[in-house]
Amino acid sequence: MVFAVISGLPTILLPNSSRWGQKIASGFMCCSTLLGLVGSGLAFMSTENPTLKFPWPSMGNSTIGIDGLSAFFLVPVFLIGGLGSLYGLGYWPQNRHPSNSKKLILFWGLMVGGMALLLISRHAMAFLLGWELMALSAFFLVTTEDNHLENRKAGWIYLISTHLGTLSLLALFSLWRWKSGSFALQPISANTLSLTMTNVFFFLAILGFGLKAGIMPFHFWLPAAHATAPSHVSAILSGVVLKMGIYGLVRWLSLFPEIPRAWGSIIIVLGLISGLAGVLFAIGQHDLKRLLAYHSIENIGIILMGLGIALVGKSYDKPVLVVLGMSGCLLHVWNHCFFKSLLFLCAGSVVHSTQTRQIDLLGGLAKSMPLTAAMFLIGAVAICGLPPLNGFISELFIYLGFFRIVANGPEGLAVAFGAPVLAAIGALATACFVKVYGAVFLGSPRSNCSDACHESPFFMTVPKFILAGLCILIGIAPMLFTDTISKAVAIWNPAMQLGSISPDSVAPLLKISILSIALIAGVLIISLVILCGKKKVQSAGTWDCGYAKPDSRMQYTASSFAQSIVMLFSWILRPHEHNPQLKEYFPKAQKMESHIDEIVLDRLLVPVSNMFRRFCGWFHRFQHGLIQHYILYILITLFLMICIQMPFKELIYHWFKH
Amino acid sequence: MAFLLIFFPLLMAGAAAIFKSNRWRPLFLPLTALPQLFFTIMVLVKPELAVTNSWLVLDPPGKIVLLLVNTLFLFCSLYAVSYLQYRKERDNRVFCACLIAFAGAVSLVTWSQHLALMWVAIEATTLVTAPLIYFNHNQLSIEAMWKYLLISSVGIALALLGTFFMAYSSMHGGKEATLSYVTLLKNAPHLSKTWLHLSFILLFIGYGTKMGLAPMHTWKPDSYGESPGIIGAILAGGLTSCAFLAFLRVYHICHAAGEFAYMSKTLVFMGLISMATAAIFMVGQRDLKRMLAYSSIEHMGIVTLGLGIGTPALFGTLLHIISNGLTKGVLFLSVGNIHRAFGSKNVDRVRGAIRLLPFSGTLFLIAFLAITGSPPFAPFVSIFAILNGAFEAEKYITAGLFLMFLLLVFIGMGAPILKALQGSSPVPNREKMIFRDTIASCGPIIGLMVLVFILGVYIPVPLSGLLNDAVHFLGGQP
Amino acid sequence: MIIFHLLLLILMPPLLFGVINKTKAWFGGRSGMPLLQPYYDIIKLLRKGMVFSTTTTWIFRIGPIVTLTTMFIAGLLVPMGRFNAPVSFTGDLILFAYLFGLSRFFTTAAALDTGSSFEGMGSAREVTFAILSEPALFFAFSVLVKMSSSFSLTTMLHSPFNELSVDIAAPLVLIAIGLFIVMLAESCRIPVDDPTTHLELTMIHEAMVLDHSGPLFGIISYASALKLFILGTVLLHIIFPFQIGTAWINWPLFICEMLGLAFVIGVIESIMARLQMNHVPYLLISALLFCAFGFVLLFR
Amino acid sequence: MTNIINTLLVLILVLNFFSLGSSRIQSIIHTVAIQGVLLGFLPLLVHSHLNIWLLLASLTAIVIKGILIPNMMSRALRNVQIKKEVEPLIGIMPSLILGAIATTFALLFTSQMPLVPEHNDKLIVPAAIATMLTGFILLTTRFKALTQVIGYLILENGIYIFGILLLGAMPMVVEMGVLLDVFVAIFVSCIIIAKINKSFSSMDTRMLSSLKE
Repeated sequence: MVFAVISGLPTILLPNSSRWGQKIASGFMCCSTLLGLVGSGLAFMSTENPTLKFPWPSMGNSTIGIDGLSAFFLVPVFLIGGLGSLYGLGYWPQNRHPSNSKKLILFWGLMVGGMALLLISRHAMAFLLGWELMALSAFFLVTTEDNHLENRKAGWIYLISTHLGTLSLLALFSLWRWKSGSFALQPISANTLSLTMTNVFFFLAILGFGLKAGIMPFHFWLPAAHATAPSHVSAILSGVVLKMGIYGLVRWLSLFPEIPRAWGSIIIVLGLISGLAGVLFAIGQHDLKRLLAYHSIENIGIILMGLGIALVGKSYDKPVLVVLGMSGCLLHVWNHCFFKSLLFLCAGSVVHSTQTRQIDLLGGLAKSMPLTAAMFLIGAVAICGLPPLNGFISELFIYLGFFRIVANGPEGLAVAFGAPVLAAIGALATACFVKVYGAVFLGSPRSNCSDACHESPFFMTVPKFILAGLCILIGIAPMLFTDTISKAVAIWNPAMQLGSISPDSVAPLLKISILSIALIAGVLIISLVILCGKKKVQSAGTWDCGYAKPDSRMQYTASSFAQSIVMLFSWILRPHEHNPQLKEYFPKAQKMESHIDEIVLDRLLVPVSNMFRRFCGWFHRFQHGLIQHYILYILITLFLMICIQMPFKELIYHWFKH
Repeated sequence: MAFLLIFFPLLMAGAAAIFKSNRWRPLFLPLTALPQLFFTIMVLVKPELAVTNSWLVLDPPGKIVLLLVNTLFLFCSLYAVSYLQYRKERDNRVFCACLIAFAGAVSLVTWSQHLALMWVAIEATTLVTAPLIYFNHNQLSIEAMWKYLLISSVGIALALLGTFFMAYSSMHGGKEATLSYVTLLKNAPHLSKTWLHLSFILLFIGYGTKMGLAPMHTWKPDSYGESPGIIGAILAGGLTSCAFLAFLRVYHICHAAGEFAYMSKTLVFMGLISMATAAIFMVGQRDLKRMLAYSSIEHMGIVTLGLGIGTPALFGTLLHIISNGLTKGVLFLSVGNIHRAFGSKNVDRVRGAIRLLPFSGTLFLIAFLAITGSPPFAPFVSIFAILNGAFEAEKYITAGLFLMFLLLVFIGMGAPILKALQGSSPVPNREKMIFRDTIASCGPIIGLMVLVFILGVYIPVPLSGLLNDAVHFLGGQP
Repeated sequence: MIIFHLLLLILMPPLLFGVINKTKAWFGGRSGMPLLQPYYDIIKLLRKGMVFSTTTTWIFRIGPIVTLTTMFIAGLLVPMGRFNAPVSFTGDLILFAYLFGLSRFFTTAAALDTGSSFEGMGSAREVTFAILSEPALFFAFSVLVKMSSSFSLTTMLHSPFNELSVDIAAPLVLIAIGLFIVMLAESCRIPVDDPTTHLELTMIHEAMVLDHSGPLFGIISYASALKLFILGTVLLHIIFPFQIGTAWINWPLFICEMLGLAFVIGVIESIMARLQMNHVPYLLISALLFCAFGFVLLFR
Repeated sequence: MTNIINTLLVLILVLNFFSLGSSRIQSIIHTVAIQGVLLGFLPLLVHSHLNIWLLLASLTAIVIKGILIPNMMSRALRNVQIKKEVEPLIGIMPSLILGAIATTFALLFTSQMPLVPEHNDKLIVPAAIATMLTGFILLTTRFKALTQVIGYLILENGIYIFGILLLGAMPMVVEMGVLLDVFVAIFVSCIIIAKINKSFSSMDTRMLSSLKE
């Protein structure tokens, strides 16, 4: 089963010559998708977890295997892998991008393969192999259009960060091998590790996996990379690749029998920071895809909150908390994958037809591309966590976890603030997506960018439909998925007897779904009654409140929509504003603009790297070409080493004796 | 067997020197390299051939280096044929002769069991490689050759003094002075400590100069930068490995004399210093070949570090010598192609190399990722093994610094390389170019790359057996 | 019970507007419009035809309807009087809060659909204030959850009030104040917003619905009344945490409380002026702080 | 016997100072030649029992170090039709002082080292180290390429002096190899000097500093 998946993938590497190559490639991709989904489905069905051993002399015997947890993460990998390549047929056709579409197809397949490998690997080396395969192909995908400087820069920053992550993973696994005796990723028995070593493991894991997942302090590479990549690549990057970091964290933390109490709080606090800061920065963006990228950070934060709750439950031995937190975490992994990919694909359609990513240039697209507009609306409602869509369900779990901690939970104030902060995050997300949806799809066009825009072709529409359908399905019938989730949770936490506690026993999914259906039905009925009743309906221009001839440029722009919020939080966002000075009485046309820096990258890392460059430059004076000096260096080294070696104390003693 | 391996290349070198036609002379290179590799493999499979007389014995580390250098030499000589076709205008008599003679000198280094003899061989490698650097006769290459010759001769002279000190330390306790490797190993515990320390220092500095450890590295960027890419490959892959082997023997003796604790500090320190120096000088480096030279310095630092960590990391260290040598071959040969296609090795002029040279550019990129330790390539395996050794030896700070320098090197190296490879190339139409990727110019590189990849995912059993023998021989447990 | 609940839920809300208007008129020394005037308005509007702007899409049409539906469902979740809500389950408070969010999403989106700058302005203000009021609501909920250690509005709003001691009274008072401000803000009353003004630049809710007409506008005004009613119900449970007498006294009692609340709002509206628009956030932040302090107080 | 050796070694030390002090390259070359010849005689004196190999060794040493190499150098110098002064980085006087310091260091250093008893009264070890250091001083403080080669030669001489102590350890072949290597090294560098001179029309190594960071 597993091998069918893996072997299905490299075959896409072969045909990438003609314009049929792409069709064949995505055909293969879809086959591997089906295979993979079937495989993971079987994994959900089957009770035992199949594992395969095969010898690997350089690394010791390696093992791969599939269980509920990896199967749970395999689903998005293959789903988005297939849908994305379908979308690519319309979005990035071979004949319009002859130079780089081969590269795109090739590394797409490699990346999906790498992710599948790391998900099914039970051995550090295989894991690293898949990890690096994924990371490097992601780099090549980000720099698909490497003739733009912006893309190169984004790719380079991404490469540095992923290399840092890989190095810390090296340290992690190396230490693991030395302490636990093997590279195998198997749970270790209690108190084999010293406390310090355990915490070292924890922080290395946070660094290594957090860099990939884009947790707030380590998110600096994310916005640029996701914004510049082709849209379906952005979809898989933020929908799936980030989740690999989460998977790593989840899998890694499942190896420890006992969890120090601080971990849960740390993870939750990290999650709160990521969520709040992510959505705040998102509101300030003018670039559609960059905004979506910041929202990925926010959602990663929400996922982390779930994980943290589960950790708290594990360390205080409260199975209910474990179930609530883990269900929220895992379900949100799926949900975010679905609606974020959906949003990115819709954004891709917008970019595809209007050739711009600037929100303030767009508008009124709902008339020219109604399907995309509807799909984007579904995605937006879902990502705000509003009922009756899937985002609400996962956030419900996390809220319940927080409230349980508040009610009779062990943890202190820091964690108890979770629920209000999450509420604030939700409100901010709502504001942000009202802004985006209103500015891009509603109203009337703000520039001529959207003149020539058209509804996207068939291949670009189908994936959106599938994803939107999934969002709605999870939203109105969440109880269908509780089995898979509880399986994965049981894998994550083998020690604790979860027994009867299943996700729908701790959360009233059935009633929720009934109410959601009622909501939808009510809306439909009333709208039928009101709108399709035999009332006389006439249409006119928008009421201009007495202004003569309001034109479309007088609309409220996205930036002005967000401005009040940005001002409210200017103490963290620190927006740059370039206000023009109007001096003479009849000033000529001026423009004012404002933008928000990436906080970690532009305010911390860039200055530091410049300092480091200057520091290195200072050393160049020691190598300026005169051979006499070079020989002198050798002599000096010799003397120093001799002096260190000679027993000076005896020498001096010897002299002063007489 | 030893005499065959040593004198066959010398004879071929002589033949190449007296051979008339400038056009066909390059063929001598593969004609030497193939039998050379064949003989090597024969020695490896037939252990009884590995002993010629008391001075000429091929011990496991020697086997490793000999195998590495001859493999590299084979690919380089294949590449050299096409290279010299491009450089018809230049007389390649000296080039071929010296290159072939180098193989002989290397064999002598690997076989010799007498420290002074080994010294002679090392000096010989210096002397035969010096003219190679001067291949494209211009002022810069003269300067590079001069610096190379003088600095490494001075270093080697110190090594000679160290060798003498070693002999002198063996004279204590009324023993007869000896320089025979085996004898020294046998009565290593009786050597006079003071003189042994001194000789260790001198030999470390001497052979370290040849390996290019900071701060004795100064000749390296110049000579690598000014010589053709193929010579860079030979120097970075072969010469440094020989110097490492020479130092490894000294290390072995001191280890046997129970001086490990003393050596360990020095080696770890110097290794880290070399890595730091490489990282510092890589940042803002605009010249691709000099960049590779610093990378070579870094990796010599890594192997020194590995030696300093001791037996837990020995396997990784020896493996790293192989992987570094092969990967350096790929890097230098492909950068040579790029250099010729763009007529420059400066990052400001080289742009979009992947678009212009699909094969060389891609190979260069992959090799860059490999040499900076990304899986699934050979250097990753060896670096990871060294890291494991560091943790096993409980040298946490060392391991941390090691990783940090790896990251710095990656950043310093990646920025210019990506700048050179990505983007759209300045040369408008590829038809006008004098140089384009051909099978002859890319085949050998691809071959090396395949080797690097194979070693990355799977180490063949004979090779791992050989490595384990070497580790055992050097006093670790396999 | 459920019958009563539904009847009150459907019939009572516009009456609150009537009471408020009456109070204001009385303060202003006018006789004012009849108490049932809001009902008449809504019925009249429902009978009218509609005018749609050419720039609008189906979002514009569906916005008010979504608002009405969500409000109604939210109304099913809150308990009235001392009786259980028709629908109540673990975590319905979250659904309750998020239904408000959903209605906000569609109202603002519908406003943006018209492409009029004033409606954009209004919706921008709406979402901005929501950012502050939602956490306040959740702080209040956290306090109740902590007190009752239950996760459903019904049990939450009923259980703690059986025994009333100081250390739970103080938080209760704090969050009551906070929730009152939140209620004013959410239902767009003075001092946050003035439903009667017609200076577009200063309006929030009214500005968002400028373009709606006919039945849709009727729905909107009914839905806003419903919103006020629901929030008031939640608030009343916190203000009057007593269980008096038998079940049948409770309904009239509840109605009286509700009318009293409307009267208080009317009084406030007539003695206070609308705040400057850029001072509104401070008011809401103070509400947030009230609830947060209540929460912290509970945790010490 | 010891006295003769020590006088020879003292002579060698004096020659070191000559090489540091003289301002004309030609005279340094002569100094080095004399030093080479003296070195050649040392083995015969140190190892009292004569044999053919010993004779051969000292003969080759004399021939190579005393005759061949100096001739090569003077030829190289003759090819250069420019001024033949050494151009020191630091003046003649300071380099002499440095030499004195080096010699004292050598003596002190040797006094600290545990020598084999029968070498205690001989000046061989300090002389060797002092000569080496002299070579280093020449290498690091002189600008002319040829003077640097001379410095390298003196360095080698110092090492050779030490090598005399352990002829037992050095088989004849190896001995010859070492000498041959030195010879070839200096031969090659003389060729390079000629090339340098051709393309830079000077022997000044300051010309050779265009390769740098």
